[in-house]
Amino acid sequence: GTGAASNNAATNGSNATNSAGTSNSAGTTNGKTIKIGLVTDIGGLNDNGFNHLAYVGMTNAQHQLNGVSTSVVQSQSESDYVPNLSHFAQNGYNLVIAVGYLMEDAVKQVAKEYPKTDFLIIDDNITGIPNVASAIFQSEQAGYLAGVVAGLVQKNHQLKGLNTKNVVGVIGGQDIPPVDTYIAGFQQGFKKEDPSGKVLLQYTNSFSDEALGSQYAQNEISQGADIIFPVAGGCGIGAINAAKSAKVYAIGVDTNQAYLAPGTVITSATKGVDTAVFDTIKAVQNGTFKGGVSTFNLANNGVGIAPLMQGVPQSVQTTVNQIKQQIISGQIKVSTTVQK
Amino acid sequence: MIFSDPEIWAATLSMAVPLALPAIGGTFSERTGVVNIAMEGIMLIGAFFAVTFSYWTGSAWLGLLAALICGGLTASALAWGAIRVSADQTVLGMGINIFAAGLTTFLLNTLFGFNGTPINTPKLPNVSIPGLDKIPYIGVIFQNQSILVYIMIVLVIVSHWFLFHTRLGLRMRSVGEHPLAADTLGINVWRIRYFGVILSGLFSALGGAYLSIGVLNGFTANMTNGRGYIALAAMIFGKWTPLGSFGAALIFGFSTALGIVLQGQGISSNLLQMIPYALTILALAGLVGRAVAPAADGIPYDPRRS
Amino acid sequence: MEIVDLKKWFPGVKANDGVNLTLCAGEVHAILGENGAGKSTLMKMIYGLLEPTAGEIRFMGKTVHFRSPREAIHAGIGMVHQHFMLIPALTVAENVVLGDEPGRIRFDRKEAQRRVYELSEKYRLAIDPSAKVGTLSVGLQQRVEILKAFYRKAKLIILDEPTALLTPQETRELFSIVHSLKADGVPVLFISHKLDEVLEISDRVTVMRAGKTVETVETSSATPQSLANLMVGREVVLRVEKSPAHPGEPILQIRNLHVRDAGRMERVKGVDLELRRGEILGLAGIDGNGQFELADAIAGLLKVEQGQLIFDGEDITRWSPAERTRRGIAYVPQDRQLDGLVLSFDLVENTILRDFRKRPFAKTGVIDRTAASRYTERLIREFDVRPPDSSRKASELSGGNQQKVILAREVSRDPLMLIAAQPTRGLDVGAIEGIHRQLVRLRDEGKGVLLVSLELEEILSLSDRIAVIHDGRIVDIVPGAQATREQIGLLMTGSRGHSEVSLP
Amino acid sequence: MRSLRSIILPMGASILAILIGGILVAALGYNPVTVYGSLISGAFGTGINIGNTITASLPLIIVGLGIAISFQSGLFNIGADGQYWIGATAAVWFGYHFNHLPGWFHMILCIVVGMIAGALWAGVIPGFAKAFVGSHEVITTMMMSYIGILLARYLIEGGPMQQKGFNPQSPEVAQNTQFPYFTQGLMQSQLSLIAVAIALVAVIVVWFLLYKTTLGFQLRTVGLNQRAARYAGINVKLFTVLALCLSGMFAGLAGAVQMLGVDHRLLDGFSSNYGYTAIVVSLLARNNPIGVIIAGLFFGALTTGGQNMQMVSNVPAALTDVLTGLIIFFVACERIIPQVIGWYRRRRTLKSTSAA
Ligand SMILES: Nc1ncnc2c1ncn2[C@@H]1O[C@H](COP(=O)(O)OP(=O)(O)OP(=O)(O)O)[C@@H](O)[C@H]1O
Ligand SMILES: Nc1ncnc2c1ncn2[C@@H]1O[C@H](COP(=O)(O)OP(=O)(O)OP(=O)(O)O)[C@@H](O)[C@H]1O
Ligand SMILES: [Mg+2]
Ligand SMILES: [Mg+2]
Repeated sequence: GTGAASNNAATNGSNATNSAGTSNSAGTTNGKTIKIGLVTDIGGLNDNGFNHLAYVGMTNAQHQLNGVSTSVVQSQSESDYVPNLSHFAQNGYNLVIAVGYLMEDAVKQVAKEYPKTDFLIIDDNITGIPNVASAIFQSEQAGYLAGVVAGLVQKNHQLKGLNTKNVVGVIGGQDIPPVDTYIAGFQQGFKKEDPSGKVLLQYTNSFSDEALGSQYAQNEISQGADIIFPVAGGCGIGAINAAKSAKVYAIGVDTNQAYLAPGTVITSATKGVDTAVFDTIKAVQNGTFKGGVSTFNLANNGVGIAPLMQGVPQSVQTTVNQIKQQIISGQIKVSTTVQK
Repeated sequence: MIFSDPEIWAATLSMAVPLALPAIGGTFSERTGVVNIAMEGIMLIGAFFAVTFSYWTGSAWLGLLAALICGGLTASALAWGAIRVSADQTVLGMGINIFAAGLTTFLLNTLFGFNGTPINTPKLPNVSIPGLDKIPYIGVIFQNQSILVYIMIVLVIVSHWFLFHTRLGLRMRSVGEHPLAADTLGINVWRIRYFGVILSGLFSALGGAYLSIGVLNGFTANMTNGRGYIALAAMIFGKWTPLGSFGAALIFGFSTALGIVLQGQGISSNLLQMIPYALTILALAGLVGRAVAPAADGIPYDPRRS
Repeated sequence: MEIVDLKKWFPGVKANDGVNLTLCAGEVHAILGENGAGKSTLMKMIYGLLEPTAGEIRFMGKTVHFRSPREAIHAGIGMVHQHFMLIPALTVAENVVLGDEPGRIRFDRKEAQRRVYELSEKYRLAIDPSAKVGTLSVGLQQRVEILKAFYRKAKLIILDEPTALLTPQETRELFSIVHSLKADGVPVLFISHKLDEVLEISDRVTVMRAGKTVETVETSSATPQSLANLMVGREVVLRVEKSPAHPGEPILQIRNLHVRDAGRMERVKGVDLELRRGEILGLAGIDGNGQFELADAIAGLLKVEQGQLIFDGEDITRWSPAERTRRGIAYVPQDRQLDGLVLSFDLVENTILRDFRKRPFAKTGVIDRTAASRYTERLIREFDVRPPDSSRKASELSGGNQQKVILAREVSRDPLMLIAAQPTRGLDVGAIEGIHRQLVRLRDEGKGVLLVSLELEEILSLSDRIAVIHDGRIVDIVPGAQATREQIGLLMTGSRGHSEVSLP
Repeated sequence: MRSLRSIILPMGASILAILIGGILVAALGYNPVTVYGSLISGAFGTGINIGNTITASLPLIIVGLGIAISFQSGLFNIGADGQYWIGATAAVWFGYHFNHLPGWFHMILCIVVGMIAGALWAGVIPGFAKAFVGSHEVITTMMMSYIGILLARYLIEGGPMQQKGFNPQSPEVAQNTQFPYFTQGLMQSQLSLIAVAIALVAVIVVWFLLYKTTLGFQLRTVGLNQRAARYAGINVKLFTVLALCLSGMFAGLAGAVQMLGVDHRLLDGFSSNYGYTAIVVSLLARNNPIGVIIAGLFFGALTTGGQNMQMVSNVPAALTDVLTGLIIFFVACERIIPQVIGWYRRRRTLKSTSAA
């Protein structure tokens, strides 16, 4: 049955393509519709990452707020950013969302040209342009918590079937900041709880090749890793898949990925791109949009970790909560530099 | 030493399958004179429909069957354009690749949302052949490999025999070398070409299905990641023979595995991932040398139409 | 078989424009016609390779429309193609049995080789069934092409210039096959430009001119001269008029030359030879004895292993082909479609193929198309290339006319020396006459001409001196005027004595 | 007549593709009229859109020229993508590193450096390997393409070209090397006259080179018949290397032009696929430089129109790929139209003769 499929989609707050295709405005009761345009970077909506999350946020806004109409375009090359952003701005869109730091130059250029349009850029900090809001995510904090979970579980062998080697494996899609911040935090969090443990780190250079992700995971597993933390979009799904087959554990990323492999995914380091988008749309609708950089972190629940899997001892949750407070209070500073 | 670890050979074998199968398929197609650059797209189609039907029917084998049917149909479109219309085969292939990437992504999103196919989709079994797993070193390599790995090995041998030791194989080769000569001997050039192209579609789809329900069980957009093109290179590397294609696929698989294994020593992953490609060039220049394509490869045959 | 008002029009050319022909059981029917008269086109229509524009073919009492050779084969027609239909990458045996292979699913290679071996024994066309066709000389390839036609028992056999590359002895063998077919009641359509062959083997002759059948005559009532006149539509001189030679200084000296072919086989094994200005030196030999490799080596297309080439006083052994060309060496290669022409180039590009760097065709690296076209038009006129259209692709010309283009190009380059390998292969008598006259003219202008030919008649009638090559070595050199057929034929087998002529 | 055919047939074929695509789109619940309307208006609807189309087509045209040269020389350069990025990388490096050079001179040098880099990337390893060892260029150029992209990636992901303190990207090229935009109004389409001029000059140069010079004559001869080329005194090895060099040179030129005209810096991404699309561009143009302009514009229009389709008609990007694929497929099949007509005529004459 397709029940599971739709279930799935619901879990992720996404309602597939049709939603974007058909419903242009989910009600215009107050008479004023705002138009939101989303420009993905070349990763596209199927990146299993921030492009998709931004889309989820926008779709949620369309469904939950009245008078929001949306449109989305996927860029095919670096040269498409300026025309695509301009298109929305020129056609009277109220808010144009640019996903990814790759669009920094393009947003700067277009925003200056269209001062009446509001812009939101994800994962970048543009300052000094009043109509540009930037959302940056301290995903190292989320990574840190995920690392703490991995470390605790490893050190005390608190899950069934963990070996005694105390090795965890991280798989990055590419050596770039949105990936590396997670990894940097994860390394620190893990080392904090399990100083003698080892973190393997490999990059796949792909965000779509599931089979490759699986192969990387298998390689790490063969080196003793029994918790895999992939930060690699669709490629990472392959890694989680491999972890499941090898009966080891995994930690999801960006969004709660427990649905991918219940019983395998211990938790997920999440990044609230959808929330950021949703909030910005709401602000635009309420006329409270403000330019400048907003930082999303543990303190404002902009990043975080998903509920722990069943079977993880309560003590882990307790420690995580403590450490979370320590990060929020500044007692623990998380670096964004990956240890290679 | 890393080479003594059977893991790397197991990985090599596993990475070689989705290259070897389409490469052998490509061999059949090009041996009859039709360039199949659409293998990338057909692999995607195979991968997608394998997982979709596997999920719908609850049987991975039916998924595999669906993959073969859809791959064969896509290849028929290529065959029709290349043979009946005498269109440029490379352009057709590129068109099919773009079409397939779009279609599979579109269907994925409409049917399953954006996050890939459900994790509880049945996949093809992994098997260990009794007896084989008793052999010390080799046993580890073949331990718990996908059944498609064994199917591939059988197909490699059968394909080679078929192409070089059967009547139909002889006819296929003759058509790819000199279709006019084959035609003057009463061989139905077009029929043979259809056969070769569709065969290549079946093999490519099988390679795609390996990705989605063989190693894994799931589909993500563009999950073939250029393997169809690498398979094209493997086919040429293997001098348009099934055994050679398999050997080339093994080299690619091995060097990819090597790129994985060598990581983690602080060298940039970008530099390490050049290894497969650099090795290929070296091997090509050093070992393989001149490879001559079937003489009529890529040339439409239509002496009686004008 | 009966052919009624058959027509085949290509864009711009009426290749066949009203062909009428009747073929009786057990007769050998020769088709004669100039290059481009439409003979091959007619045969291709009979064999299902081309679809007629109009007209009718009746075979065994029924009107037939073969849409592919497959159907023609099933109806029992066999054909030897003028341009070989061979697959170089396959073996002789595979080429012969293709389409009717022994075995069920498996291809029975042994059985195929056995059958082909038997066939070649039976027809005395000796050939190694396991050899790759691509490695064979064109003469041997001709044998394969003939064997193919006889492998399947046919009810009608078409032979499109089968003897163009055969030695006289092989031609004899072929004729005896034809005779036995005739005895079995199998009719044969036979195309050849060699009038003596036509007279010898055929029962009736149909002459074609410009796509039309002009006349069908009983062979017994025909003479070479009458046939030639019918073909060309005017009086033809069959014998070359030739004044005595006035040889001068040597233009080319070959010293102890050793050459390997593309397959690394040593083909030329120490040749010493001298070509003088103002003479035609004929190089006679049975195909495969190194004569064409020698020619290639002089032109620079094959590397010299050992020995020296002195051309016009300079050691050219290590020169590139381009330098040799520039220095004045002209070369008519043996394989016109592979070496001599770029088939998808038009005639203009083909005529400047060797001199495109030189004025007036190019100035400072820029090609002057107008000058090149003008030159091409002139050659087309002078050498009677048909159709006279310089913008036509070489692939659209009949075989004979392709050869004329190459000859026109090489002869008109004003070279110091011409190496002509098989220059009149596949040409009609009129064209041969023209070519021969050109060769003699070159000689009389004081140029050196090296004529490499498998055609003994041609060698005998043109050469001032005749060198005979056997197994990569020069056996003897004899003055052309005194040489006899028998003498040269004997030398070609490698024996200087007076034993019986026996060919391999 | 011939030229008329060569325009009408692909158009007819496109219409066929559009019809089939329209049925598909309608079946999926979109209005085909608006979908196609947005495709066409996105490509040509406004001055800006035309500007977008031209901008998008320029790299395809320039890379396509290089591909055409390789095809005409009998070689299949499948790795133009890597050559493009290497050219782009070299031009960018030169553009930000040597910023004390005088303006136009600096700009020209950037372009030249990009061209040389592309030429070497295609010529040195694939070219020599093909000429002297016989290694098949499809493999070597493809492998070098992957290596080139990984190299460019390495350079900006922590390598020497990464701008300090920034996301993985190179510094911006010096202001004086950036092509001025055509007009302020067309600024957002990033159209620059210099880039257009470079593309047009490149077309003319390639056309002249291939059909009017002895160099081109030799390249084409080698492409059609290597044995005849040797007979014609052409150094086949040299021209094999040269052909790949030239082919890569134009890919490199495209990279340089794109960097100076549009991107201004190396961004992490490298997924333009110009190398593959340009193959289709060149083949549809029958490897004729003049035709490359038309085919390039056609694909530029498909790209920008496709993006507009997403924005205006809310068609998912994947569906635009489906339509693009269909259109390419059917444009390749343009010959079906005269075939069908011929078949119909023949049937009619057959009927009339049998009736008579
Ligand atoms: N297009 C094709 N697809 C699959 N198999 C084919 C194809 N063409 C031929 N074959 C197979 O090849 C073999 C020979 O085919 P074909 O029917 O053409 O020859 P045949 O009947 O054995 O010979 P002939 O009719 O010339 O005496 C058979 O096994 C046939 O099934
Ligand atoms: N495919 C083609 N396209 C256009 N014209 C053609 C084609 N094939 C043959 N012709 C033309 O048809 C005419 C007849 O050619 P054909 O090959 O039948 O001559 P032929 O009598 O066999 O000559 P030869 O003795 O030289 O072999 C020639 O003018 C030739 O140029
Ligand atoms: Mg003929
Ligand atoms: Mg049959």
